[in-house]
Amino acid sequence: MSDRISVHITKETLRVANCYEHVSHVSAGGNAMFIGTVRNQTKGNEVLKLEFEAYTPMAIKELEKIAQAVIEKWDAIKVSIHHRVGTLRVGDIAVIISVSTPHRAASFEACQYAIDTLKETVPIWKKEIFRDGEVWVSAHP
Amino acid sequence: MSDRISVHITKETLRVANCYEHVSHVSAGGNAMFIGTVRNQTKGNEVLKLEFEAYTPMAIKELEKIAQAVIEKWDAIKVSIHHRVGTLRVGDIAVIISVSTPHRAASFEACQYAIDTLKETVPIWKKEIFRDGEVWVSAHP
Amino acid sequence: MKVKILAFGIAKDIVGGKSGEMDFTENATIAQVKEALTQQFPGFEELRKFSIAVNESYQEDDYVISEGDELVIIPPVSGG
Amino acid sequence: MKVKILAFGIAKDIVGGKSGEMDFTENATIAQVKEALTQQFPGFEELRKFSIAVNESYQEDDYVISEGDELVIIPPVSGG
Repeated sequence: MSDRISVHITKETLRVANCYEHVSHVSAGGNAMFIGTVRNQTKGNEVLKLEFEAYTPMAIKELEKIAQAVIEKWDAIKVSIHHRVGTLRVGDIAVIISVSTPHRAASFEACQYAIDTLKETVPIWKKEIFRDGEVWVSAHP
Repeated sequence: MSDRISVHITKETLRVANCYEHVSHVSAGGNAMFIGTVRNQTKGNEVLKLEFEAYTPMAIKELEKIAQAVIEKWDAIKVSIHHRVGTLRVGDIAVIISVSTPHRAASFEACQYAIDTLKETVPIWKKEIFRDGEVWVSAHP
Repeated sequence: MKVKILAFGIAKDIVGGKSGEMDFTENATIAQVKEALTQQFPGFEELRKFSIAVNESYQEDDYVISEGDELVIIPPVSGG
Repeated sequence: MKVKILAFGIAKDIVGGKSGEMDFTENATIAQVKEALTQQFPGFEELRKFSIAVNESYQEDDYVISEGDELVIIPPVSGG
């Protein structure tokens, strides 16, 4: 992958400053970021923690496809997608996507495309753990 | 202003981590950020530096209006808008906007509304300084 | 009546300073303020547009100024 | 032919483990793999959907598997 793309799946805490550094560029006019965090409830059920699992080699490939599409379709200068796995607590950051483009409208579109596509295609799964049970998110109709 | 809004105009270096901290919230499902930086050129002319000037008391009021609209129209949980003034170099961050919402689509829309409106209404001006002259951006048709 | 006027950005260059005073009749409107400014400083005609704020808010052309108002010339903004 | 199968997420719970082996005829397709899985583990019928990846890529129903392929069961993803 080119140095225009930074894709990571990690058990470590994600940091917005770190993800932004990967995309900042002197010819960028706009940088859009999306930060996905663990919410404290789902349909009124209190979430205690989340467990994220990835099929890592394929997840990396799918993330790279998304990043490549962002560069090609929106003329992005740089894009980084960092996803955390393992056990996350409420408020923890699960994913950070950062896109720099020459003009700002494209950065929003590209960033939104990236998170929307990630949630459809990238083999990562989360299990929500409640006080009285647990559930694999989105598994059932 | 409520603690859901953080608006700053400052001569200090802006930091994405700092701006994000203001909006992170346990009930947020999406956080969108926009980071505006100083580009190295305008229409092929090399930019040496930028000077930002604000009519500060009114700029704060206009930023607060934008933040309030974001909370009302997009049900945002928190919003922060930090703008730098003074002399900025290429690559420096001029503005950071951060919006947290219960659902992610709204965070992108709200963040884009905020930067688009900021660029239309907030009394802040930038002068681009080139090797052979300087120009107030957007002043002329 | 004498009214205080502040200028920012390119307006500062056009009027040749950060602040000044202008003389207006009672019940002058923003439209009249803009006209007087353009007459005295033709540089304003070359701008994409310019607005006037009174007491830290944009005011429309039909707004009537009062003694003690602080007028601020707002040339096209370019923050962000 | 024996083919190795990996399972993730809820698929792991449905098949009762992270990896296993299944027996298929030569030239079996992904459609047949899915059918066999659903027959052996009715839990797959309750899912919103599930896909099969071969060699780290999604494959369509008409893809023909070969000896040595590693099949991976991909239940509905939920990253982000």
